[in-house]
Amino acid sequence: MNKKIPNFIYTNQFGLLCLVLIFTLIFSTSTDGFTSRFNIFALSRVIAIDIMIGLAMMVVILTGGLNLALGAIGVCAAMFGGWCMEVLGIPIIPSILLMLGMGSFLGWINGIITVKTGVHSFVVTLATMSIYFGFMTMLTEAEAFRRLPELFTDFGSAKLFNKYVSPLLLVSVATCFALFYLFRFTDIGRKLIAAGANPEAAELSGISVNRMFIYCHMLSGFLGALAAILLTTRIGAAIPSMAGQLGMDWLLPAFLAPVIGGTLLSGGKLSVFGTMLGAVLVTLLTNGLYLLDVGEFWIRFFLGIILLLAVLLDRTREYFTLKSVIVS
Amino acid sequence: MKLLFSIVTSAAVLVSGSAFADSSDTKVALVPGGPHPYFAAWERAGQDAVKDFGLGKADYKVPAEWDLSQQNELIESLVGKGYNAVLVFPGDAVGTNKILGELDDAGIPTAALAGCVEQPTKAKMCFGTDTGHSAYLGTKQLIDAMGGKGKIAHFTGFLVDPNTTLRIKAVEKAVAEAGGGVEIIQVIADIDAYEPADEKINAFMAAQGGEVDGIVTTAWVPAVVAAQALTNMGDKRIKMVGIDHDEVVLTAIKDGFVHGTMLQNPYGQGYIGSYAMDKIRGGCTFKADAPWKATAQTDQFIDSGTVFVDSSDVDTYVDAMRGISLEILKTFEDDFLDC
Amino acid sequence: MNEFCLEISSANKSFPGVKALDQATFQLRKASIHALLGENGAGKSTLIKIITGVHKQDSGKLIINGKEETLNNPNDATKFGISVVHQERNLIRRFSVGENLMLNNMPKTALGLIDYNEIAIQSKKWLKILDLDIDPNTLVSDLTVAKMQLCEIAKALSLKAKILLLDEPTSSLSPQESKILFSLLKKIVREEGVSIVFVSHKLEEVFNICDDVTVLRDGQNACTSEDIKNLDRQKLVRLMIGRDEQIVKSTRKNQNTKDTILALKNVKTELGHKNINLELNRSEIIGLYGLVGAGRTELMKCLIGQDKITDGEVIINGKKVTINSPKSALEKFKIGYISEDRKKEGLILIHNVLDNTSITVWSQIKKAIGFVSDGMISKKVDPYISQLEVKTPSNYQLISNLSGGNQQKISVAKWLAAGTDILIIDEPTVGIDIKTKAYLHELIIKLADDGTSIILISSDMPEMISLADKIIVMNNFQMNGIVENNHDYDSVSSKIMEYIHT
Amino acid sequence: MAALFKKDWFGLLIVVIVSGLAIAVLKPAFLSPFNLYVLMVSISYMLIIALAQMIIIAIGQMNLSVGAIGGLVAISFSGLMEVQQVSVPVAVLIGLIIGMLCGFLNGYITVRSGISAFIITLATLYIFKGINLGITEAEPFYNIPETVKNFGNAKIGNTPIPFLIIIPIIITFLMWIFMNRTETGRHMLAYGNSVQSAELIGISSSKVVITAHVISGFLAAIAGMLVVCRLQLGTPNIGDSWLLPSFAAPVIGGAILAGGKVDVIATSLGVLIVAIISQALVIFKIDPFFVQIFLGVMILLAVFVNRYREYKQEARRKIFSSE
Repeated sequence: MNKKIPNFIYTNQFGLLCLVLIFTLIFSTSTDGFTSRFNIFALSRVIAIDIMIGLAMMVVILTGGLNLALGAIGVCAAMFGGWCMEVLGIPIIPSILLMLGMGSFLGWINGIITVKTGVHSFVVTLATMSIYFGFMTMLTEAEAFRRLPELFTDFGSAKLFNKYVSPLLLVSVATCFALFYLFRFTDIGRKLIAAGANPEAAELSGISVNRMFIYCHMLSGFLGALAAILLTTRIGAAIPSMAGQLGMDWLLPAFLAPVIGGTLLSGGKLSVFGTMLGAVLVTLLTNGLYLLDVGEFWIRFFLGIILLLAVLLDRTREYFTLKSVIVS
Repeated sequence: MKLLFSIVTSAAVLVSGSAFADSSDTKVALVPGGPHPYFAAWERAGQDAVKDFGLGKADYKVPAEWDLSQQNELIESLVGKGYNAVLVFPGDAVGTNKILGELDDAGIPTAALAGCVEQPTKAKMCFGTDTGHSAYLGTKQLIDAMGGKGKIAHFTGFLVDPNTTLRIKAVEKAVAEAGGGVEIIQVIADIDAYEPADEKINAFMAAQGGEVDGIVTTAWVPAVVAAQALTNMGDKRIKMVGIDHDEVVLTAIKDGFVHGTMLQNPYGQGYIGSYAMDKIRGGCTFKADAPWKATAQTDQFIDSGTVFVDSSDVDTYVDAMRGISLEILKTFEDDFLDC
Repeated sequence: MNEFCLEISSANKSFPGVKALDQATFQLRKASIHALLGENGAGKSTLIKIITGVHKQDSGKLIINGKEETLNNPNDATKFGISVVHQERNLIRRFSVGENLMLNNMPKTALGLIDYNEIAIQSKKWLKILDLDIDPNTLVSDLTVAKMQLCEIAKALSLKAKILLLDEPTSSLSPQESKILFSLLKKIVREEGVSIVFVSHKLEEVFNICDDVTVLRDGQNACTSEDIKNLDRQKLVRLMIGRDEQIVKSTRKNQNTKDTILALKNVKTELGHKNINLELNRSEIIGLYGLVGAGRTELMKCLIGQDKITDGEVIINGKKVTINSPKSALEKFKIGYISEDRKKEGLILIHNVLDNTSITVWSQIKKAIGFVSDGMISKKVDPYISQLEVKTPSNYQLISNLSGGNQQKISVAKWLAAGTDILIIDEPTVGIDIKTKAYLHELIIKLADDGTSIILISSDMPEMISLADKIIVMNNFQMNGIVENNHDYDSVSSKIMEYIHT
Repeated sequence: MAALFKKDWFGLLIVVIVSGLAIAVLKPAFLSPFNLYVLMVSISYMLIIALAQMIIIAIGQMNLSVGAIGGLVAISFSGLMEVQQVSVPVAVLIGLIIGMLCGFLNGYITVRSGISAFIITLATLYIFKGINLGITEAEPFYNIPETVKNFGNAKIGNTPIPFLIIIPIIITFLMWIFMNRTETGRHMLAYGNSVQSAELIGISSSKVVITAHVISGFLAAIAGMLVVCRLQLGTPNIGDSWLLPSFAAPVIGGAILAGGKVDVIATSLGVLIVAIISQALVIFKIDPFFVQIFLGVMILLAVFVNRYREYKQEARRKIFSSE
């Protein structure tokens, strides 16, 4: 309790922070343009969206599950919002609320089915992914909504802090703090974690595990919709392909950030700021590799190698800290 | 490879006697939508443009995946790296606009290459193929080959791609114009990966192969798979019009299993596109009264050449393309630019 | 006869920061049953792991059949005929009994494929030695817990085990089942010449079947291969804990209050309980006794709303109620349930002491917008953690790093913190060392004296008789009878037995 | 008969027969030789892909890199033949070795690091696909030898049975034997059931995990090469679309993702059902916009049916236990 500071050195977040700093140093010395204003601004915007996607997946991983339908939910929310703003002419704020509601609703469906059937959410969301996305393309006929209010789309291009930072990043960081507060300082957040860690024990301790799992899926849908809102302001239109076929383009950043950030795949342990740093690291690497001229076709290869090294490094860290704990 | 080579040698003809000697600081990035064989010619086109027009750089830069966000990320990193002109195959006809606008704000000219972005846009031009029109022309050719009547199937790519909807509508339009004799009996979409395309197209052949008289394909993968399927079946009754220059399709045309294909001009796109970017960076602007063409997506369209090729000219289409490229280059400055 | 088949002399073993074994010595005579005793953390499991090849001793000798040997892995141990039956079930539930028995050594056909007929034939042989009438093709998941335990022993025998290690074999068996097990053990020792190392916390069992005793304390020998005849219970306990055992004598105060707090009337459940009638008074301890599979735990889970009660009445404080979830059991009716399965149902092993202890009180102590801080939690639960003398370096220690006894204290503490009126305690002392066990017994009595009503489920007859006020005997998801407990072991236990067999 | 009912695959078999009959009645063309041929061709590689995933599900893990291995092998196989002029059998052999090496890498890193295979194979997915793109620069290999092409097109005699399907049939049979009749196979299932128990029994987890991943890589390699035979070109895109179907078939076949419960026959029937459905969607000219929804609903339906069966079984068990 009294050793909070030295403990931080043993955490996953500290390791990530070191990696982020190291790579920042490497890239800023060995590439031109990494530290340019344009690049940093662009990075901040990509990071913002990846953080949000990572958080959205994280809250379902908390239950020991996965949400493959995340991208599909995001696109559905974005298209719904586009329809609200462009066709119905609903003002921005209510539209945003409706989009968030849409995301939560689709997440709720995932949650309900998962809880009621007791089937792994991987399978359930595999199915709903197709269904949500299918309905979306059917209803929109793949037509984009591009006449969105300017105020809305300008947000995605706005530049803050001497034009270095996108306001999108502020939204994501604020969301991180909100989630951190939720999981660390509220009864409901603690219950979500407990339910994910050991459903049987949590249930017998008076926690309604099913409800908690549904909340997690709803929260995932909510954050997915939030990510979609950020992406829509960034693209300037609500387009059906914004997350790729079936929304699957979101899945990789969605898995990478929490997994690198130290969220336990079996559930019950998460790290909000780890996820944030995970997203930062992955985006940084992609950006740096593009700048390094390794040959674009090899980028995926190097990204894979570095990811592998990152998780292995983390495992080594755990091994050594575990040892040192036993010794002390 | 052969194809690329012949295009490259033809490029020498294009520039013989050209007067572009002084080196400029223009650094052009040619960014396709993702890894795809269609764009391979851009790499050489860029290199030749550097050589012939004295550009600082014209590099072919491929996003690691077919993914709008990846493409945006790449473009942003390229700008960070000092590229000051961007030619891009839009990852999304609408979604790519925002980044083009931002590049424009940063003083970086951009243009859509091979495919268009929808207006309003900050792209200086769309130099490429009018996807809808190409599908329309292809269908027209097919209907002619079928003798003006019969049943048509249409195989195309991802439904979420707005171009797919354009193509479906264009095919419908061509069919409607043919009067009552022609009918679309089936549209199969979402087959931009080989395995599902193989499964669905063959299932279609099995079920409707006897009824259908013509096939029009408006995406790369379905064209390859359908051409392969017809070749395997040994069927010369069904007429097919494909798209693009995959070797499978070209061979099938030579062997008579495919009627023809709608070819585009990737080398010319990269070559002339780089040239135009350099001009614009050098202070030229597009004329107000330039002879733009209008498409469903934009009215600042320059056709890079869409040619229908059948067995009669499949061996010589490279020359035809070269002719078109020469033609465009010759008059490009006079017709379109104010320098 | 006096030759040792297994000998460990002066073994030392250290783990980072801990000296687990310090000059430990152990000698197993052929065809004998040897009790290996000690408190949790005394080094028993380390010794077992050395014998089974999981760990290697830092120094000291391991002698098998007179020859010094080195065991590099569990398979080496198997080769020497050493086999272990663990506390945790390690049968593959989706496989058949036969396949489980033969899994390490599958009979094969000429083509090298598994011969299932041969599996059935061979496994039948081993089942027969244990007088087990099970079809080898039965799936393990369809067996009762007791039969699973016996299958494990059959499996160990099938490996041609000459040395059998049994780790708490009776922890989930009823006395009858234990009795059967013991006679079988004696039989295989007699007939097959097997030597058995027997690890148990239940000293009655040790006196019942063991020939020799070795006791470890803090990694050292408190006694080495002592003949059981030279020892009695008190001596043994002194050897184990280094002081005399404090025997809990129930000194209940106000047993005569007739203030019914909970009553079940003609309850039926979806799990198959029928005609359940029960009355629980304030400050009363009711014992639920029965064989494993009698439906005691299941009944309690229906009571707290995890499974459904389909018919009959549940009356709390005179009002008829429906409890549809453990959440409402806790929040509305102040009923708590301490699970028998600490690791699976009781605690969250990957979370720390603080989170585990406070899981039941978050809703109670939250402020506006659900605010709960560690400080608020500590304030609420620290008194209970210290009251129960939980040994932990800090509140932020992971539960999985605590000893079994301390884990159990935490799973009790969280219900104390919740402030329940009715506490259901399921097998509170399984696998718990004697010191903590005595402590928990005192605690249960004190809780009842302070006004909590307790339903106690236990298969440990002495425990039941020393704690409960009345004992309900269950069998086959029904109540067979109620025994008023006068704390006289012989008379009460024979009455209980009568009811079980009706 | 009663024993048949209890089998996982029995219900699926009924679904296959009923849906096959229903489609045949509505559209007799469904049973035409050509259609059966097409059906069998598409099953041929999907079956192997599903088995490649199934064996990893058996040990309670996931292999996200199945498609990436298949793609890498496909382009290595065709590239070796086109560029290096390697003979077909040697190319096949090298292809298989590459597949097994990839699988070994997955298994080895998973075992040694103790990190979930989900994460490891997510990383190797990038690596394998990256090598693929790095080698090909997204350009397909076209010059596939005639023998390979012919193999992809040939039918057995006058029957509509494609030559291609011989390999998956043999593989399926061998896999059934492996999972049901060999010690290693049973040890894998035991490991999937409970890692802890398996280790206590003395089953070597490194052996089980690495073997499973090597087999998975081997199967992915075969599938990749079959797709080359079928498409008659080695495109870098091979494998990109395998992930979802590789999970769908075992799941429809009742596999439990937690491990320890997979069934080769049920998985095969799962593949068959998916293939029949996607054919039916084409045959009945379902609006392309509906196709996605339809597939999703099918998976959900399979989930509900499996759940209902389990529920029934549980109920039976409860009644037994209270007797």
